[in-house]
Formats: sequence, C-alpha cells, structure tokens
Amino acid sequence: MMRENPADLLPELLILGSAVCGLVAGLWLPRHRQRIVAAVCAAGLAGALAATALAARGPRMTTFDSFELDTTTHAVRAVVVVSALLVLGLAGPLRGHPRESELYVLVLLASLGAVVMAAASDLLVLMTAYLLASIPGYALAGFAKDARGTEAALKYFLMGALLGIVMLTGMTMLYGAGRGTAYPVLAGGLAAAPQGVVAAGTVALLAGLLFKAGAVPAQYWVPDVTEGAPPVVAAFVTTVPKLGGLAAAFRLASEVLVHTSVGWRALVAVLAAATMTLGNLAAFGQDNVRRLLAYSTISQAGYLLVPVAVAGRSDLAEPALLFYLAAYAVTQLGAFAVVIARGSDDLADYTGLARRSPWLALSLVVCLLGLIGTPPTAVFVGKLLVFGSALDGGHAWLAVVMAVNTVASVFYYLRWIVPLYRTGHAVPWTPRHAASALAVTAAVLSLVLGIAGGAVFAL
Amino acid sequence: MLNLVIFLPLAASLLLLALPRLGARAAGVLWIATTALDLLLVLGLWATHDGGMDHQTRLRWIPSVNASYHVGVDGLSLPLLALTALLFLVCAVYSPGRGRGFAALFLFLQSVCLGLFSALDLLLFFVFFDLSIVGMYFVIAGWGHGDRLRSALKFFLYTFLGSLALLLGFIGLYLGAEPHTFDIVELTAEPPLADSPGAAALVLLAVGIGLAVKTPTVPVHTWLPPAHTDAPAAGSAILAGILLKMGVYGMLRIAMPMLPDAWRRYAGVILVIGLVSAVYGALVALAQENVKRMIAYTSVSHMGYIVLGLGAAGMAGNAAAHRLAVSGGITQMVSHGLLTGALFLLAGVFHDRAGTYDMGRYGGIARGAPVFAALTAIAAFGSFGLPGLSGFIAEFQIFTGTIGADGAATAVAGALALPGVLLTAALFLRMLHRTMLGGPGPDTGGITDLRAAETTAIVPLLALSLLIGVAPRFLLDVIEPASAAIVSLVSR
Amino acid sequence: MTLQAFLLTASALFAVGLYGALSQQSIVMVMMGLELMVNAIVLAGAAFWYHVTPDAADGQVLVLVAITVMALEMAMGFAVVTASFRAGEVDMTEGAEDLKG
Amino acid sequence: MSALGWVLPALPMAAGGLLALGGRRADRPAPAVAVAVAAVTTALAVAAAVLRPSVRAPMLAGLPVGMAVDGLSAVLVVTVAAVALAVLVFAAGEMPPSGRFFGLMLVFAAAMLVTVTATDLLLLLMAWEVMGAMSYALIGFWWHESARVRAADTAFLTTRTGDLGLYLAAGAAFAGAGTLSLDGLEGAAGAWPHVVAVGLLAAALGKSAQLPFSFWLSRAMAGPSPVSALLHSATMVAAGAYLLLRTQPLLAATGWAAPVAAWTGAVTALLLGAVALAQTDLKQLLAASTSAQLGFMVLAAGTGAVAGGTAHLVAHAAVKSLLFLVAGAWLAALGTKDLNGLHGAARRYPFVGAMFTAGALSLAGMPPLALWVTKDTVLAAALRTSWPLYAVGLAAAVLAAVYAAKAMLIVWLPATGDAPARSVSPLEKVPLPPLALAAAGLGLVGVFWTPWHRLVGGPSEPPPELRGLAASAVLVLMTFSWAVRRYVRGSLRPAVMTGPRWASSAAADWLHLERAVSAVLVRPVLALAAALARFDDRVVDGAVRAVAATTLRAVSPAARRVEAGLDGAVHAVSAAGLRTAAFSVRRAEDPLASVVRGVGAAARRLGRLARRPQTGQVHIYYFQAVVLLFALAVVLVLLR
Amino acid sequence: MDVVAFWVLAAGAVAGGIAVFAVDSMARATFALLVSFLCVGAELLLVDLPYLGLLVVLMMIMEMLVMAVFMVMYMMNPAGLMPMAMVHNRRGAAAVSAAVFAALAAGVFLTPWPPRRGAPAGDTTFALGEAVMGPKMAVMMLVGVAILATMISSVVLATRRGRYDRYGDRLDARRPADPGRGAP
Repeated sequence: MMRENPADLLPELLILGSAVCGLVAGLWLPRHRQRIVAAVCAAGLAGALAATALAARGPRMTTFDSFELDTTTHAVRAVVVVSALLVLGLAGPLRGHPRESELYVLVLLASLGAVVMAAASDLLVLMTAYLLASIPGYALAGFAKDARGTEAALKYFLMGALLGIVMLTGMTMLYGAGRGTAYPVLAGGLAAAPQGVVAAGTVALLAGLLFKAGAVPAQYWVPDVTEGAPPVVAAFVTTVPKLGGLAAAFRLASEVLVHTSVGWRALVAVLAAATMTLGNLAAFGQDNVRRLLAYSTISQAGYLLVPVAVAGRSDLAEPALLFYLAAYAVTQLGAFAVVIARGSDDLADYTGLARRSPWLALSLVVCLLGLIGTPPTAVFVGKLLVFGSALDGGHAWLAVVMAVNTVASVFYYLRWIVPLYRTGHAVPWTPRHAASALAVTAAVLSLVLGIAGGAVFAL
Repeated sequence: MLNLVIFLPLAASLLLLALPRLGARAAGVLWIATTALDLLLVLGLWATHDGGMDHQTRLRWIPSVNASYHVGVDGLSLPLLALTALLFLVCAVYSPGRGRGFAALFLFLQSVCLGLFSALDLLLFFVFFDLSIVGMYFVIAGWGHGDRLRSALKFFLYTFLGSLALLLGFIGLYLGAEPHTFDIVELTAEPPLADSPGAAALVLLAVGIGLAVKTPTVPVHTWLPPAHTDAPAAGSAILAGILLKMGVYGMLRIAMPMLPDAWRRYAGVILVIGLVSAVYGALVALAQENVKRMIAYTSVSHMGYIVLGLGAAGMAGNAAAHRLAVSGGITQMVSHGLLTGALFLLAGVFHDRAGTYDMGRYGGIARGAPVFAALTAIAAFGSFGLPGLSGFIAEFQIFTGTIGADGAATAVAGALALPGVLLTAALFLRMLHRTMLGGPGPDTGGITDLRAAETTAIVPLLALSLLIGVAPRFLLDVIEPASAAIVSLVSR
Repeated sequence: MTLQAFLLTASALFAVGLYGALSQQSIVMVMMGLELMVNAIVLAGAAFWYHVTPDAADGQVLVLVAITVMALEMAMGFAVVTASFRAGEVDMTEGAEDLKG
Repeated sequence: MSALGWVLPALPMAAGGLLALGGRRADRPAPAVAVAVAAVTTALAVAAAVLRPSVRAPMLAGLPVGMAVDGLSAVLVVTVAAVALAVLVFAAGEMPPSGRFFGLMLVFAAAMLVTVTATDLLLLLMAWEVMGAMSYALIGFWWHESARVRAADTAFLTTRTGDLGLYLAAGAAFAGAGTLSLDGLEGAAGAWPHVVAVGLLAAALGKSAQLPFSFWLSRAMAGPSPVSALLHSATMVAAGAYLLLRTQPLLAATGWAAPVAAWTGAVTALLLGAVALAQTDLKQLLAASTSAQLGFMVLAAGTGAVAGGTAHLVAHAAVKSLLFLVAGAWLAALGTKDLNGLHGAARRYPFVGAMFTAGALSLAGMPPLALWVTKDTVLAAALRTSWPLYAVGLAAAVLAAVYAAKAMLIVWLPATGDAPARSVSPLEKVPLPPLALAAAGLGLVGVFWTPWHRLVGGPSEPPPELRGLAASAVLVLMTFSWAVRRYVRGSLRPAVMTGPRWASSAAADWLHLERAVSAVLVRPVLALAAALARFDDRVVDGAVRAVAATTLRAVSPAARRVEAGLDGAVHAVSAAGLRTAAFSVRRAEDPLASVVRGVGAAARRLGRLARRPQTGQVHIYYFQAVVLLFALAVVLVLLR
Repeated sequence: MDVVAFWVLAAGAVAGGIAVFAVDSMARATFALLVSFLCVGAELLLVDLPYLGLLVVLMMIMEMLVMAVFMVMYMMNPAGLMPMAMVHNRRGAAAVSAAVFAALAAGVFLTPWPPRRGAPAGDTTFALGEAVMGPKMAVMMLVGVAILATMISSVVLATRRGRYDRYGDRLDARRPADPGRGAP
C-alpha cells in the first residue's frame, strides 16, 4: 500500500515553508532588517532538525513511492540542516545587501534539493532534486554580480547544465533498459537488462552526481566557483550539494547498481583515486586559500567516493559515508568561517594570525588538521571508517592510495598552518565576530564529533 | 583516578589558553604545579598497583565499530606513565618563562602521552599516537631553531605516513577479529587472524612499519636526527624520552600479543633489524660532529637493543631468557627516557649559551661549568651502560636474555650486538673529550654553568637512573609480571 | 518506426547538440546545443515508453521532466547571461577566464 | 654478620661518591676523610676475612646478586684495603686536596672490593665496569690536558673491549645453567661453558693488560702517581688475574682455556719483560713490568696454581704499589720520571731510595724476598704442566731481574743535575715501610704453605720446591750481577737493549700494539663510521627523499601525458612549448638536481601540472569532462 | 504512412539541429532549433503522446519567443546583419560528437532491447495524469518547488534593480523610482 502522508516529509516541508515565509517577509522588510528573514529561516531549519530527530526514531519506510526514510536520509537531513544553519550564520558580510532575503531563501531551497537528492529513490525525483539543488546555487554564485561572481555563476551553470543533461540521458538509458524509474523497479529490471546500456547509463548518471560531489571528471567548477563566488556561497556550494550528491550516489549504488553485473565498483574506485590524487596535487603550492580549500574539497570528495565504491559489500560503508559527510561538512564550514572572519584569501595574510586572534587560529588549526584526518577530529573517525570499509570491501589498494594521499595533503595544509604562529606583518584588521564564533563552534563541533562519535551513531 | 591522570594536564592546558592575560611566570607556575600533581597521582597509581590490569575505564565511543574509550594500567604501562609524568615535570622545571603557548602545548602533549600508554583500545591508541605527532610538530615548528620548519615537516610526514600504515594494520586486526573489535584486551585474549598466516603477516608488516618509524629502527630513522637537532631542548627530551617509546610500546602491547604466530615466524627478521639498528646507530653516531645529532643516533642504537630483545623473545626456546629480554626492553624504555632526556636537556645548554651544537667549537667546558660537565659525564656514562646506572640494568637483561634465548643464532646475534656498547662508550667519551675536557675551544667562553632551574630539572633524572641502577627491584617488581605475561602470550 | 529508428534519431540529435555545446563560443549558442540534447532525451524517452513499457507512465513523466529541465535550465541560462553581460559585457565563454589555476 | 658484607664495600663507595660529587666544599676535608675511611675499610676487611660474611639480594628475575668472603676473597679484600690505605695516605701527602680525586679513589677501591667478593657474574660485571670507569676518571684526572684524556679514553675503551667478554659470559652462563653464579660455571650445559670461558678470558686478559691488550697500561701512566700505584697493584689489573684464579675450575674443565691462559700469561711475561727493559721512563718501565708480572698470575691460573698465583698477586701488589709510590714521590720532588733524570735520586732521598731498592730487589726475584718465592710456586706449577711453558716463564723471570736491576741501579748512580726542588713529605713516607716489609716478607707463604693453601683453596698444589727455588735463585743472582756489572761499566744509556733494531724499537714502543690496534681496528671503525654517516645522509635518507621525488616524478610525466593529450586535442601544442616541456622533463629527471631541490619543489611542480586542466575556460572544461566521461563509458561498456 | 512521417520528421529534426550550428545568424539558429523541436513534438504524436507532443510544441514556441526578445535586448548581431562564426575547437568537437554518435548508434543496434510489455492505455494523457497524481506525485511537487527556485534565482541574477532601489531602503516610497517606464 502506497504511503502518502505529508507528515513524513515534515522536515522538508518546514524548510520549504520557512523559505516561502522568508521570501514573503523579505518583500515587506526594510533593507537593514532583512536579518529577520534569516531568523525565520533558522527557525524553520531548527524545526526541521527537531522533526528529523523525531522522524529518525521511526521505522525505515518509503513514502510517496520515491522518498526513502532511512538512516541515510535522516543523517543527511540533519547534516544539511546544521550546515545550512552555519551558512546562515556566516552570511554576515552580505548583511544589508538588497537581495539578502533571497540569499537565505535560496540557501534553504538548495538545501532542500540536497536533502531530497539523498532521499530520492526514483530517478525522476533525483533529477528534479538535482535541479532544485543546483539552480539556487547558480544564482548564489553570481550573487555579488561582480565580474568574478558572474564568471563563477556562468561556469557553475554551464557545467551543471551540461552534466545535468548528461545525467538525464543516463536516466533515460536506465529507464529504457530497466523498464522504470523507481529504484525497486530498476533493481529488478536492470539485472536482466542489456548490460552495455546499463554501463553507459550508469556512467552518464554518475556524471551529474559527480558534478554535485565535485569529483573527477566533473570537478572543474569547484576551484573557480570557490574563488569567484562570495565566501559564504563558496562555503555553501562546497558542502551542502556535495552531501546530496554523494548520498544519492551511495543510494543508487547500494539499491540499484548492486543488482547489475556492471563494473561500477571499479569505476567508482578509480574515480575516487583520481579525484583524491588530483585534488591533493593541485593544492600544492596554492597561494589563494579559497582555491586551496577548493582543491582540498575535491580530494575530500575522492575519499567520500570510497564508501560508494564498496556499497553493499561492507557493512561499514554506510556509517563511513554518513559520518565522513557530517565530519567533512562541519570541518569545511569551520575552515571557511575562518576565511570569512579573516576576510582575506591571500595565504600571506594569515601570517601571525595566532597573535592577533588565537582562538581563530586554533580553530583553523583544528579544522585543517581535521581535513588531514588527524585524531581526535571528526574526519579522523570518518576516515577510519572509510579505511575500514575499503579494506573490508576488498579495495585494499584504495586504502593505500588514500593513505598516501593523506600524507601528501599534509604538505599544503601545513603551509597554511605554520605561518599562523609566525610573527606577522602588522596590517591591522578586525576579525568578524559572528564568523569567528562560528569558526570556534565548528572546530568544537568537529572535536566533539570526533571524541563523542558514539552519540551520533546511537541515532 | 587514571582518567584524572590523563586529562588533568589537558584541563590545565585549556585553562592556560582560556587565560590570555596570564604572564609567562604565572603560566610556568601553573605548568609546574599541574605536572607535579600529575606525577603524584601517578605515584598513587603505582602504590595501588596490584600486578594485573588496574583502573580500567570503558566507555562506548564508536559502537558501530566496537571502539571504546578503554584505558587501564598494568606493569607495562605503569613505568611509562611514571616516566612520562616525571619527564614532563622536569621539562616544566627546565623551561621557565617559555610562555603560555609552550606550556599549554606541553600539557596537551603530556595528556596525549599518558593516554597512549594507558589506552586499551586500538583506535584510542591511534588517536593518541597521531596527536603526539601533531603536538610534537608544533613544538618543533614553533619553538625550534635552525631549519626547524623543514625538520618538523619531515618529522610530521614521515611519522604520519607510519601512523597511517599503523592504522591500516589496526583495521586489519579489527577485521580479522571475530566479532570485529578494536578492544586491545579482547584482541589479546583471542588473537585475530590466527588461521590466516598470510593476512597476519601483512598486518604485522603494516603495524610493524608504523611502529618501526616511530621507534625508529634502521632504515626508517632518518627523520629523527633533524627533528632532534632543530627541536627545543625540552622538545627533544620529550621526543626521545617519551615519543620514541611509543613504537616499542606498541610492539609490546599490540604486535606481540595480538599476532603471536606472525611475530614468532618473523622473529628472526625483527632480531636482525634490532641488531642492525643497534650497531649501525652507534657507528653513525660515532661520526657525528653535532652533539644533538649524535645523541639522536644513539637513540636509534638504544631502541635497537629493545627491538633485538623483543625479536629474541619471539624465538623458540628458553622462556626465562625471553622474560629477561622483554623485562630488559621495558627497563631500557624507562632508562633511555631518563638518561637521554637528561642528555638532551643538557645538550640544550650548548645552544642556549653559545648557539651551536658543534663539538668542534667547544672544549674544556669543565673548568667554567663543572656542574654541567659532571652531569653530562654521568648521563653519558649511564647512556653507554655503566653499571650503577639504569642503562646497564636494561642492557644486561637484553643481552643476557638474547644470548640465552634460543641457541646459537640468538647467541651470535647477542654477541654481535655487544660491540654496540663499546661504540657507544667510544662516542660518548669522544663527546666528553671534545666538549668538556681538554683545552678550550672558540665557543667555550660563552658556556656558563647550569642555572638552578636546569640543575633542579636534570638531577632527579640522573638520581632515578642511579637508583634503578643500584636497586632496580622496585621497578622490576612491576615490570616482570608484565613481561612474563607478554612472553606467555607470544608463545601461544 | 522501430525503437532503433527512434533511438538513432535521438542519438543524432544528441551528437549534434553535443557538437554545439562543445564548439560554440556564444553562451546562447551553447545553450541551444544543450537544448538539442534535451530534445534527444525527449525523443528517446517517448520511444522507450512506447516500445518498452507502454503500461506504465514513467516514460511520459520522464519526458515531462526533460521538458522542465530544459525550461528551467534555459531560464537560468538567460539569467546568468544577463548578469554576466551586465557585469563584464561578456557573452562568450572565452571572456570568462579570470578564474583559473 | 651480613651487615659487614654490605658495609665493607658500601662505606668506601658511599664516602667516595659523596666526596667526588661534593664539589669544592668537599676538597678540604677530602684527604683526611678518605684516609679515615680507608683505615676503617681496612679494619672491616680484616674483620671480614675473619668472619667471612655472605650476603645476597634480589636483582633481576631469578638472578640474585651476592657477595661472600671465602679464602681467596679474604686474602684479596685485605690486600685491596691495605694497599688502598697505603696509597691514600701517600696521596694525602702528595696530591693537592681534591674531593674528586679522593672520592674516585675510594670508589675505585670499593669497586675492587665488590669484584673480589661477588659471587655471581652480574655483580662482578657491575663492579668490574665501575672500576673501569673509575680508572678512566682517574687516569684523566688532569682533564685539561688533551693527551691525558686521550690516554684515559684508550685505557677505558681497551679494557671495555675485554669487558664485552663478561657480557657474553653472563649470557652464556644464563643460557647454559640458568644462573650467573660463579660457582659451577663449568657445569653449564652443552657448549655454553666454552662460550663462558671465551668471555672470561677476554675480560680478564683485557683488564690485566695481557697480550694483546697490554698497551693501555702504558697510556694509563698519564694519571697521577697514586692512581698508578693503586691501579697497578691491588685493583684493576689484579682483577683480571683474580677472575681467572677464581674461575680456574672452568678453565680447566674446558680443556683449552687453561693452556691458552697459561701461554698467554707466559708470553706476556716474557715479551712485556723485554718491553720493560727498553723503556726510558721509570713509570713506563714499571708499567710494563706490571703487565709481565701479571703474566705470571695468569700463567698460574692456567696451570692450576691458584694458591701460588694468589700469593704472587698479593706480593706483587705490595711491591708495585711501593715502587709506584716512590716513583711518584720522585716525580713530585724532581719533576721527572725519565730514567736519565733520576740519576742519583736514591742518593738524594736515601730513605725513599732504600724503600725503592727493597721493592726492586723483590721485583727482581732476589732471594729471599717475596716475589722470589711466589714466582717460583707459579713456575713450579708450570713445570708440572709442560717444560716449554716453564722455560718461557724462567726466561721471563730472568728478564725481570734485568729490568729491576736497571731501575735500581739508575737511581743509585751519581746525580748529575741540580739539588732537588722539593723534599718528600712525611705523609708520603709513612706508607712506604709497611709496603716494603710486605714486599720483602711475604715470601713467608712459602714457609707456611699448607695453611696458605688451605686458606686460598684451589686444586692441590705442592709447596715451592727447594730445587726450583735454588735454581731460580742462582739464575736471578747471576743475571742480576751481570746486569749490574754491565750497567755500571757500560755506557750509561738507560735503554739498554741488545738485539736487532726492529726488536728494540718494537719493545720501546710496547710491541707496536697500540699502532697495530689503531691501524687494524680503530681507524677502520672510525672510517666505517664516517662512511656510514655519509651513507645514512645520502643513501638512507636520500632514498627516502628519492622515493618521494621519484614518486612525484613518476606521476608527473603521466599527468603531463594525459594533460598533453588533452591539450593536443584542444590546441595545437606549439613546438616551442614542447621543447620547453621536454627540457623541464629532462631537468626533472636529473636525479641530483631534483633531490637537491627537494620534494617540496617537486610537489609544487606537480601541483602546477595538476592544475593545468584548470584553464579557466569553460569550453575546455566541457571538452575534458565529455571526453573523460565518454572514455569511461566506453571502457565500462567494453570491460565487463 | 506513419513510417514515412516518422522518417521525414526525423530528418527534419536532425537537419534542424544541424542547421542551428550551420546558419550564420543567431536568429536563424533559433528558428532552426524551433524546427527541430517541432519535428520532435510531432514525432511524439506518432507514438500516442498527443499531450506531450503539444506541450513540447507550445513550450518551444514560447521559449523561442523569449529567446528572440532576449537577443533583441542583449545580443550583438541579433538579426544576422553580420555573418558570425563564433566557434572554437571545431574539429575536436566534431570528432568527439562523431565518436559519441558512432558509439550511441552502435549501441542502439547492438543492444538486444527488452521486448515491449503491455500496451498503451486508452488515454495516455489520462494515464500521465494518474501517474502524476499517484506514484510520481513527488516529481511534480518538486518540479513546482524547482520552478519557484528558478524564478527567485533568475530574478536575483538577472535584475539590476530590486525593491529597495525602487521603493527606498525602508520600502516607504509611495511611487517606485524607475528610470524608464516599467523596465525592471
């Protein structure tokens, strides 16, 4: 019996509702009081978080024939909501912007798209969610309307449009081969389908998801958008859409692809290795911290693809992916919070940060060490689980590649960390307080997740 | 109580960070007070130790992989906890006025080291293992001298790569155990991978690489000399005194009990690695011109003896000899911590006063700085194994245990390692001769005698070494049950 | 009017569209290439529905989604081009290469 | 009772330690304290010799340590304590007050006391090595002179080389018997007793300056005279002989160790006698004679003459401490120890000269003095073993007569230089008569042989034979008088050494032993160390750097090729670009340059390469993404 | 009849597509694209999808109108007054798309496509409606949200002047301050 209880989608509805309320409220609010929209949106997100917590206690089920309520969904919901909350907090530099309200609304809509991507168990829902998650992103990237911002928006849009269409092509192929678009149908249909079509369709379908995840071969937009878009948007587009894309890839792999005889595991594994290596290598010698973070986020996407490659073969894959996603989101946002608080993209400007603002520097250290995967930060636990899933899933070589990459990554993260504690030149600047506070919050959260990870797993 | 021991320094560290207006002096006082209190607490643990695994705490941490916060103390960890607490106290006393950041970092590092030596969960162990690398990186990069960034980076990359190998090995152990677990006690009780020797060998290789880098053994030791050379004195003391022990401790705590078959099968290899490290380290040290580099290479040699003994303990044969070798290894850990810690603190004086570690620039220091010279001489003599100081007790056990372990092969290995002692003696005498004795060198004039803080810091280390050298029972009574347990675990 | 015939046509449209997307300098022309690719999808989706699973409406919905994708992407495309044009007088992909490396 | 066992070594050890570490405050009271402690220790030693305490304490797992005074130990503790007392009294007169000096001397003596009372290899080894370290500290007492420090280094390292044998012996004993007890080493299982014997022999020969270790004794002369007096008589060198005497049953049981010891001793006695003859420095002469005389003790241990060897040890201790003290007194007074400079020394200081004469005559083996008797008991045992051994021993005895005669005569020759600078203080004189008395009178053991033998223990051993005594007496007298005539008549060159030039130069240079060791062992090891250090920097560490660099280099052409392929499709790669790329690849593959530039630079270069696809141009992104996806799809379709 | 119609339309669609990139003005390209879409829309009619076919046709006409307006507003050379050849990497693009076409065509003919199962419902439009209100309801709900998001996004990106420019920062201006009449 089909279930169509809107209450199952309460978190999504709350996000959507608050976005709409925010939009409407924004129309009537004076320019310098648009912060209220942020409050409305934050309230909606908080409600969504609470609703997610409630829903997480419920049994695993499918609602609206295309929306899975399971651990992955709940976890991604929670992570996306928390990330979106952090992003709302980081929007300080854009306060008073004529489109400030729209910023918050778009963030919420894109977050909604990411959540639905993670939950979708129908190709068509996935496609529409992809649109929903992407389109606000394009607008956000060009939010500042300056040359760099619009260039970022342009590149983001063109890549997204092409790869979205490629993804839809892949969906069409899978539909033709598997007689349906819903995952349960496909799971049965693809097993008997001509595998050549399935293989081509899988690659094409993954193209869109890899675009969302920022992984090879769809990683090109990441550095340019991260550098060109406003910092808060960069923080957003390198975290939230990634959550949706990777969770969707994982769901697709574990619910559909496992039933096919296509060599998708090797494909994803190779892509993972290529992504992490490319990201790490490209980050060497990078003097713009936002580009550095962008390449680091590409390498992180590579690590995150590892559990996808072993989906269905290791029990560790799902916790690995979800925990890593949560850890990564918090840590990445923390690093961006520092960039926003410092207000500079130039690596040289971070010299002597510790003297001026020790807590900010410490937060950055925690976040960067977290991105390396040093215990006791959250990413360490994630990485551990990923290592475990790779070994467990029979991809030991991937674990080794990952280990080597992790060591290589130390190079460029340390290039950023070390100058913090040197005595720097005395160009006066003032840290942004809200962003500083959020940086500390994210760093603490990263540590808490790392140390008390058990509490998360209890959910 | 153990948890308090572990986290008290961390709490103090956070407190220091939270009090930004605290002066260097007050920070120093807080630092010393914390470490002293921690040492007292560890002594309390010692007093209440009853031979088994005490003071266990086990809290769920990451239940989905059966990892927990599990700590405890036994005869293997207790001496190292005590050593850690002592050495950090000594460093606090030695480095007054270094400032808030330095104190906070050292307190953090102390918690990490204490945690590592009491961890009973592989993951927890690894966390502390990695954090020690991070902490030491900042010590070197932040307060070192010379080409510190490069040295620190090399240290970090090298040991971090080792730690990742270790992590892969740990995951191998985890996956090999049925049910999957990271718990050291459970893994020890039922060694994983018992029926798949190939996998066990690979896991031992991974774990072995990780631990060997940290120990370090030849040929993965080359991060050590630059790290030591460019680290501040207290950092070197901790690096040599505590951090190097983590590698050997890991072998005793993890590799040997959990992979007994593999350990026994490859005991010969381990033996040879230890032998080569011991002799090679001493030979290379003999040719050094830089005091700290020289001491660093002697550390390679000293750690080599331990590995030699642990390898011997994996051979078939005489259990009493195996126990002796393992006890010797643990004693060597303590002894090396005391003596090399003291030596590095003393070596720091060279740089502090005259800005160079080059032996060629000194000579005849004993005239102007008799206390410095005398303490250096005692530490040097202890380090090359003069009876009456702790080094001898350790090395004698290792040699006797190794020679007696299993017939001709180990006897030959033990005999071949003996010249290492002679070489060590030669190089220390050379060092004394070129710096302390003879006529003055160009930089001798700058060397003033030890300050009160320095003397206060170093003397207890040497006194303890003397005590162990003369009356080691108080220590061996703790160590021997542990080594007997390890030997019986390996011989399963 | 076999499935293969439909798919062949769709393939041709797809390839032509791809050529346009890859070769055109003008962003609007690139978008036209993308639209042709969607066009191919529409055709292929309908053909699959008709020839493989006419009993379920999934294919029809797929076509519907494809049309939506086209419309929305195009709407965004125009918006982006407008913004880009205003910000830097750029309507060529070559014009946008400040961000690189 | 057991307290006595502990206090006997602990008192001088603790007092010495405090004095040595006491700094300048300890300097003034040091001589008095040291003499007092030595006196008390002597009393304790006598008490211990009577009461025979025995103590044990746990040390290592299953390996307790213990000290016990049996007959042999009783003789030695008294000897050690008495000689130490004598030397310290002398030093109180000669040396400036120094806490370090007197403290170290006390520790030195205490270590010897532990050595001779230890019942197991562990404690023996501990004391043995401490003694070695103290000898280092004492020889290098005047540390500001580099030559003396080098001498101390040499002495210590040489003896420690031998000491390694003790480690080996301990390990082997533990392996063979599960215990380190000195009794019953010969009962160890399998081949272990042989290993133990090897180790013990090495240690003892090293400590007793037997061949081939003898040269360190020459260098040891760099220390103050009281140090020489103590080191050459009752401590240090005596320890080696003691160890062999103590473990004589083991040496005998192995079958080969006893003859090796015997022959080594005999040959040392002979060759070092010749060395003594060739010296031009009184202390060097005495040092060589020490080595030679210890040869007799080692010979004794090798031939089972435990009682005789012990007697010789005791008598020699008295003789040699006496001679060294006198030499020290003259050195302090006249400022020289060169034999040429000592002409007439005995005439200027008749009392001291008389004492020296007594010692020298005893050293020469003049009947009825002590060494005549004790040496003969050893020679008798040698004769019982094999006559060539006896012949060598006898030849050595003859040489002893010659060099002793030489030393004695020179000091009695008419003085050539100015009046003495300084007189010999009373404190320096006090210890001389008792030592002279002992040097002369200890021959009485020959008279009271049976109780002596019973006291010392060891295998049955007849009293010294009259025939042998007489024979050696005649021989010694003849030689002595010949030598005296020859010295008096002949050119007054002190280094009278007949024979070919190479032999005399070899003897003068202590048989070139040190040079040989330096050439064969020390310099190669140092060269090896230096080579290994370079190896470590360049190869071991270089390999790490090279692995990193090579990995990066291996990756970068691959990356370059992928990228070049893409680029080539996108743009026509210009020839100039290609040439630049080729040049930079060649540069990158020059190993030295790349290692020098380091991994960081390579990584950065690779980073640039990895960022090359990031051209900033969307159509190139498009192209790359489409080509990659297409390739992946094709591969995935085809490779199923 | 159908077959002929199909091939004619197919040829028209492809030819229109090719024409898009072959003609020398953007306006003509737009109409070529429209032709291509109209042919595809007509093809849909051939497979019992009248509603979707009409939808495609209507959507495309609308879209082309928008595009025409757009070009009038912003583009250089709107009416093809000057010939234009703004292409890059033509050969590479041609090679890739030819390879893609070859691969796809090979796939089309080599793949053993699954056999047809069932028959179209009597009223396919009704079936679509049922699906959209039934199992595919989520798709349509999301499409709605996506359209909302697109509206907001495109407004944010494309408009230069927002409400605060027109009504003041406090939104208290009585009359919008517009430079021209009604231009957003």
